[in-house]
Amino acid sequence: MTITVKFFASLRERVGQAEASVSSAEPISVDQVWAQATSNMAMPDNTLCAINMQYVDGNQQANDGDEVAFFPPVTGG
Amino acid sequence: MTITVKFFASLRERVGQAEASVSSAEPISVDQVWAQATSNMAMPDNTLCAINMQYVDGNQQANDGDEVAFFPPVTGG
Amino acid sequence: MASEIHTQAFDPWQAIQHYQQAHMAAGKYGATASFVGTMRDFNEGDEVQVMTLEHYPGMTESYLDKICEEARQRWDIMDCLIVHRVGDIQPNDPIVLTCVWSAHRAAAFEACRYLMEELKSRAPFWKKETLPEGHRWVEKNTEG
Amino acid sequence: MASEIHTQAFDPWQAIQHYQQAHMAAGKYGATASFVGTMRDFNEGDEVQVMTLEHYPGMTESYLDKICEEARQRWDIMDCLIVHRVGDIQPNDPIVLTCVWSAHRAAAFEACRYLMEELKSRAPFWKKETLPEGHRWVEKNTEG
Repeated sequence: MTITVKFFASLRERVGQAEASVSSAEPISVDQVWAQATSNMAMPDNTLCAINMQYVDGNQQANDGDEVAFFPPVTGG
Repeated sequence: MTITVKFFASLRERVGQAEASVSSAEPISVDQVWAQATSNMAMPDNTLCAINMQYVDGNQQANDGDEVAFFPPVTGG
Repeated sequence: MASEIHTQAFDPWQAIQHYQQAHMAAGKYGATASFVGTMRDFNEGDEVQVMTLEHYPGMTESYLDKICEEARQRWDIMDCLIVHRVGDIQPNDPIVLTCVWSAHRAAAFEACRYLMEELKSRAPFWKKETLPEGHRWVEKNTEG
Repeated sequence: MASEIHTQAFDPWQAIQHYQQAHMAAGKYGATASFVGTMRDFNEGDEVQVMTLEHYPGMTESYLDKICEEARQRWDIMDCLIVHRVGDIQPNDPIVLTCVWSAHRAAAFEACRYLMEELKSRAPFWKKETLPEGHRWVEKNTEG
């Protein structure tokens, strides 16, 4: 299975990529997606995660075809 | 001394006059101004009173040259 | 800081823009909260054709200014504007505008609401409605 | 009910007017509460020359719609509009507009503020400031 990974804002700059792809034999947690996509970089404390554009916790499971996103606290408005 | 009296909105219609003048030998209370200006009509319960465009209680004293106003609850905005 | 009484229909969005252009330094304010009250064509289940707004000239202006001044003392705001219509008002006409400019949003939101609540409870305006069957004075305002 | 993402400068007062004319029946709404956030030319004591607003296309629209829908469930409102700017923003440019129409003022005021607070805490936008010395990401929003 393949998972699309996206990074935004300061996290995109820190990780050095905007988008990545992660392959796995079985469903894996969002935290594992991060580890695989960033070659085990430490995840900054206040990182927010989303699966298919819905906020989730890091232990949520991602499935084949999912889009997983990581980003810093939002600062719109 | 002479006091100018004003009535507004439904109270103006009820009293049948928009403006009146009250004479007195000495300072009198706002309640007495009402009684004199309306020939002792009963003052409706929720009547608001002002002296020189400042809200006051009915027992406040009015002096020579003052403008005393009576009106119903306000309904602007 | 300004309060205006209008005897003719006014455009609240234009009033905000004009006041802002004339009085607010570009790049200095971050928050603008506004409220517009508009005449509805019905009230308490009845059709309202015209509304007539009476006020107490002199006292009205003095209380609107006082309310603006109080808002300025209670919140960290930069400026505020109140516009109120009087006379004969048609359905869909704006009746009142309150607008507050500040650095951050909390002060703008809170002061804007304060202006409206205080205006409704203290400024000497009275509404009379013309219904198909005749006139009636509005007895009290809706709760805020 | 609408939310819009603009990549170019927008006029919030015109946006309100246009939406109102297109979607609100004349004489039916009594209250319109709005908030406009505008870019300031300084932040935390530093001069800001340009602000760049990044967002997560798709998720942004979905969260703005969700926030409008939640406001509609919590308050008795008739309609609401959110407009948010993205891309490069100059000082004095509007960044965000929230606007709510309802019968009475309490719902409009409260829902308008709700839209802003929820937008600030959940909608995926990020601000980057260009200062004379370089860039910096805004770390967190001011308290509401």
